[in-house]
Amino acid sequence: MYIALAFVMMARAIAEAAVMRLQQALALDGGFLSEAHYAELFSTHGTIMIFFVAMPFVTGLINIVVPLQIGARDVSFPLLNSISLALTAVGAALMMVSLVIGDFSTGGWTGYPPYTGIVFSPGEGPDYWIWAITLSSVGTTLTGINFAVTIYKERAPGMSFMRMPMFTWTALCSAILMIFALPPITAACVMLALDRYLDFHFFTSDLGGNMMNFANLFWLFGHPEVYLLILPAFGVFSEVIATFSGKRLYGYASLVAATMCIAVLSFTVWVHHFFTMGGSPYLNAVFGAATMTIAIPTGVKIYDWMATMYRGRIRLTVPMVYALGFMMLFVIGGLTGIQLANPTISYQVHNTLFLVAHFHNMLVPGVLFGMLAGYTYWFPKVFGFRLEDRWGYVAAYGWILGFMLVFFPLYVVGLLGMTRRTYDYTTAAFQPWMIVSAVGAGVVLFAFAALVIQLVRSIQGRSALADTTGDPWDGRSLEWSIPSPPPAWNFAVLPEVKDRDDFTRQKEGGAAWNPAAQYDDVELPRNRAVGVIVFLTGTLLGFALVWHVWWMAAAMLAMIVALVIWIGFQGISTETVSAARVYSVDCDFLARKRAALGKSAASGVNTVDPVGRARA
Amino acid sequence: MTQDAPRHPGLNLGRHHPEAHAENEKLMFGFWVFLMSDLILFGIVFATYASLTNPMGQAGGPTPRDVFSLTSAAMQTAILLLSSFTFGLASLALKYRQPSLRAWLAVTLLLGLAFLGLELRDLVQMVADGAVPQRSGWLSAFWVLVPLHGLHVAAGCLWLAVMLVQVTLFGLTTQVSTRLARLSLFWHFLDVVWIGVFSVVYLGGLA
Amino acid sequence: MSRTTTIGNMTGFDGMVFGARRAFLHWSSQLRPIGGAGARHAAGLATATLASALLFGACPALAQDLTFLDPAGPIARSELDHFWRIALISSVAVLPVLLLLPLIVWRYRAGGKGAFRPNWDYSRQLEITMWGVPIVIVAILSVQLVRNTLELDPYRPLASDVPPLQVDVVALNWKWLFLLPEYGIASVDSLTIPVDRPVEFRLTSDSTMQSFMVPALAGQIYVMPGMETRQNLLADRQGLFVGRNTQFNGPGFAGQSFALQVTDTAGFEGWVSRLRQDGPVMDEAAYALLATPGTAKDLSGMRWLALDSGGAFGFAAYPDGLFDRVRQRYMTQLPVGPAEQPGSPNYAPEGARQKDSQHD
Amino acid sequence: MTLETGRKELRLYVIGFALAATLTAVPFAVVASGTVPRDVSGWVIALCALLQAMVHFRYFLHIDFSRQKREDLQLVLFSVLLLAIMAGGTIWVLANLSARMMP
Ligand code: HEA
Ligand code: HEA
Ligand code: CUA
Ligand SMILES: [Cu+2]
Repeated sequence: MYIALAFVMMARAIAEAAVMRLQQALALDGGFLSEAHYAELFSTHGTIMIFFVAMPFVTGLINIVVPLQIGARDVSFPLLNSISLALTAVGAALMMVSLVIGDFSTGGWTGYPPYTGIVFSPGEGPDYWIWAITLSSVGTTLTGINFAVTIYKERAPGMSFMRMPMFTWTALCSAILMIFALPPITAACVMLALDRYLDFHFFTSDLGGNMMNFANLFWLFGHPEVYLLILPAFGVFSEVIATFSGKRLYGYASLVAATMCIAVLSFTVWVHHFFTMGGSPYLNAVFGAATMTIAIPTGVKIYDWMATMYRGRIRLTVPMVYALGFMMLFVIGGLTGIQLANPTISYQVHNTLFLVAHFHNMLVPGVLFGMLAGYTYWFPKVFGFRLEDRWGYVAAYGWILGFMLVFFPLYVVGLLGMTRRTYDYTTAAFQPWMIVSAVGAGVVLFAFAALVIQLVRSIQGRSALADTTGDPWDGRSLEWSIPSPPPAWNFAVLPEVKDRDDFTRQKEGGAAWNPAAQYDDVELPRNRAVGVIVFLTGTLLGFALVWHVWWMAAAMLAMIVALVIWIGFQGISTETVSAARVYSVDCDFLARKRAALGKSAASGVNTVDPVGRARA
Repeated sequence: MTQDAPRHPGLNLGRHHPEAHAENEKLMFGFWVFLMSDLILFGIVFATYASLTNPMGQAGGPTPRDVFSLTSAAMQTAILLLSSFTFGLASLALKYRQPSLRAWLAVTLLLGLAFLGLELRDLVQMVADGAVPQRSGWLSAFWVLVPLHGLHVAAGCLWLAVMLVQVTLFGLTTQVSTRLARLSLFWHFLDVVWIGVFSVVYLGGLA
Repeated sequence: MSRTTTIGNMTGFDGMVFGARRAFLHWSSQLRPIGGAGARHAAGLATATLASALLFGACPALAQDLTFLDPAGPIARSELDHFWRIALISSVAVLPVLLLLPLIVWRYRAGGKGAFRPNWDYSRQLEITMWGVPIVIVAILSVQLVRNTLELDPYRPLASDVPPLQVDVVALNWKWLFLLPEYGIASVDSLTIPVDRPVEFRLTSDSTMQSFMVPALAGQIYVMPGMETRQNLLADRQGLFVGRNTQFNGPGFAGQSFALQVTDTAGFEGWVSRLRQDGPVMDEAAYALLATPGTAKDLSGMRWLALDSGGAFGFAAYPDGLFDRVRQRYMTQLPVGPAEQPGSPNYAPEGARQKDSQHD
Repeated sequence: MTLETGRKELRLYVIGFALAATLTAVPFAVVASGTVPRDVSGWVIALCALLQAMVHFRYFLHIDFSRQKREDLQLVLFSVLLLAIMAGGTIWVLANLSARMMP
């Protein structure tokens, strides 16, 4: 669900990005967009990409994969999960409504007052921004709690922390960031709303307001946010690289330590986003140096992945191509990040396209490639068939090339002095770069089209691509030991974990795919309509707040309170799946599994033969 | 022995509620994590408040000395602290399944309402004195910080009322006991936040 | 700066990129799924990287007047040095990744020559290097960072025999107002300063938060209503430089730049006396009108400004203490409503309208 | 046995209540007396608040150093660390910026 949402929102955000690039290509002395329209575009693009593409994508992936990796039946609180999803969807719905009714904010994804205050932006735009973010941020906090409890309390017997797969580790760290980094943005948004609606003076220019506090609070959230997004991507790459190198992850303990370091350090560097505000050199130096320390654990991670490939058997599958593209490109973005961490360099390139190039260099090869790799990697697990390869490769290489064409020129024009968020310019020297960049956007668009084609082709050819083994890649962690798609109860019998790469251990020891000694009844939570109700009331609430329809806002708030109390009076509703049913499904799978193994061994084509490979 | 081993923060239910005791582990842990997130939210508002408590933030408007009453703050503090204690007694009654449970819950609810009443009285008085949030950055922060805590207490009171109904209707079922255990965490947590409020806002402002 | 000349270059670039894309598509269509094709993939990755590196080799002429890549003062020069130094030092840790990664992929691809050791997952020495090298580099970088940051603090007055030129700056939507208290003159969107004499800017805003930057001379600093920030800089080369706001503040933002002319002392004095002779006098009402949202170009229709040259203009005098009054306006006990905040669309200064009609 | 542990637990609540009440009364008294210099009273308030928070955690929320509760203790300490970074950092950063922007 999260991922479907991300997909829809992405389609819009991509279209916007392409329009922006085209505008800037043609924008020497004007272009085809009005300045206000361009401002709305970068604001919606940034907001959507971060909050309604990257976040739901990450959340969705964790939601699907983590319970499977830790040998659990589901996340700890399925009801809470549906409420979080509903709140995220509320935010996305508000973004979409703003397209049709009224205008969106023009203040960028950062929404700094006083520009977004009532004095300078009296319209409804910033209100859309505020409520879309506030409501979805509450959902994200709840999601974080859910994930943290799931990982703490639902691990299969024997899975100590140091036996957890890397992706689960990064999910845990992301969950921690969701829990602790979202409150500042919630607070900042509510304060801004109070300024706008009730004439409070948190961030106004007059009567003692302090606009610098907004920047402070925003980045107190904003910086951890970007690591929240990148850590699960790191987790995906860890899984992908280990699997496709056919090797244990190198330096597991180092990777865990590095992940934790990054998560904690990410709370100590936020001032680097406003070195240019005029703080004292001591303040800037402290935060600059703190920022640089993040390079250490990040570097360790990159080196660890290289060492994982070293002495491996590298299969260049589509996820692996993304992983390699990521490693090559990400270190360049990291290098420019290090430069930005120097206050004196930030003085020069802050707010220029150099900065824009830096963060896309982290977000696209880092987060986006990570999510695409994860999508390709776990797709067969979720849907029961693999994604077709050919268009997958086209897309992957298209992304890599397109990314470089779009964003490397932006480094140059940034250094040449072109500021971000400018819809036109008068310096002729910028234009060639802008044109290269626009062409790159075309390549990116094409790569995206390739993804769509790939999906369509794969669905058409799903019988040929079917994954009957449950283990299409010769995977190493528990999710590959069960059928694809997994039954509602995930594991017929909760596994007993004895090793870090427990499934590999099972395969090597011949313990994989053996029927269990005993099957038990499984209790599953029943679906309830609560999520839908929260979505509807939440969307109406946000809409009412944006348009000052007070009676509706009050009614919706009352309804939410009533809903909470009503849930409180409901019993826990579960349904029981009988042991016999679980047993028969499992036997079915094991039988199919044996048949499939026999067949692929006989035909000898290029389908993966996990067992053969593992024993070789 | 293992049945009595604590599984979660707060008062554990132990052998008298074996099923609830086990069930509670992840519920209480989740709730505990939520409270910590809430703590950060309060921390942010506290920091904002602190950074606006200066002549610039007060913009020539009322200052703490003009609008706060130490007596009222002391009374609110005493009431809230007492309610924490009575909730403690309610928790013990719950754990040992004693009939006094409902009485202690009711006392706690009354104390909570009394606290809210006093706070409301103070706020009304401030409005009468012109100390409205629109007046200055400092007052804006005050009007978010203290009512935010008040809103939490109000939610706690509503929850208490609901639980009194549920205890009466359903008895001490697993679900009701685990909910009471979470409510007790919530209530004690609010008292911890109040320590910050009276120290930073009232005492800090009047010292 | 004409549009057509640039478009002329376009075909070259365009062709190059499209050619590359076509080649790439052709090549990727020949790929086979999973396994075996490892070599080609690795090579592909490398070519893609190389191709774009080449693109940058063909760097067109720099936009000389608005970048710190071509610095005209010690601060920007020092910032540029720092920029390259950091890049160089960081490369020690980053380059090995770029170089070794393709090698590893090549050597250990499925079917390659590298030995397969599936259970090798730890080496003490390697571990120490992996943590040690970045730690050492970050330590070195941090020393550089601290030193440079303290040295280039924008508030720090520059050492010089000449006393600094004092310039007060008021950021408006969407223009820059410069006040020279020493000379009593003011100018909009243009400023002339003498070469080799330090300049001390005091900055405030009478609208949103903005950011003031003259890249060729020094980095940027935020400018905020009710507050005063500072920037010290020095030009050691004559020329015409561009400065601008870099913090988005609504329509008109893209055009919010100003011309900074660095001349010898005689040139500077000429500029001052020209303004004193020809410029109109700015009074409070004129300031209120000037502050109305709009670019300097938008204002050039106003006759009272008595403009002779296009765009930028100046004043022979401005109200005493204007800068401090603008700043302190936001620090009083009274609210400053939208009608009184110049950047607001609802700005409605009293008397400003009369001002323009008076001069009609 | 049950009653005995029950009584022990009751005693813990009573001790906690007494400690908390004292730690509240002291700073209130200091401020009410109005004779203590400002910086001293500031320290007294801060110290008492810190101690009282610890009392509440120990006696009402039952967080202590026993093995089973280590996870919870870690969570609390981690949260407090982040709280200190975020709240303390905010105060520092804003004070620093404001100081530089006052002429
Ligand atoms: C995750 C975040 C993210 C991503 C992926 C992107 C991707 C892209 N962005 Fe964006 N961008 C931002 C976050 C992101 N951006 C932010 C935060 C800002 C700042 C806004 C502000 O100023 O406030 C910004 C600003 C920004 C600007 C404004 C610059 C300015 O200030 O003037 C431009 C202009 O061209 C731009 C372009 C692009 C382009 C061409 C891409 C292209 O690379 C890619 C286009 C994206 C896609 C094609 C999506 C691909 C995803 C998939 C294909 C997944 C498929 C999914 C499934 C299969 C399930 N971005
Ligand atoms: C996923 C997203 C992501 C990631 C991972 C990062 C990672 C980093 N970022 Fe970035 N950043 C953003 C997203 C991201 N950033 C966004 C969105 C913005 C701007 C938002 C806006 O304004 O709209 C931004 C802005 C931003 C700024 C503010 C600039 C300004 O506004 O002036 C700074 C300054 O310090 C910075 C620094 C860094 C650093 C040091 C890292 C480090 O974590 C990088 C570490 C990685 C490496 C260094 C490479 C690998 C390491 C090695 C190979 C080994 C060792 C290397 C050395 C010893 C040098 N970033
Ligand atoms: Cu004060 Cu910026
Ligand atoms: Cu950051």
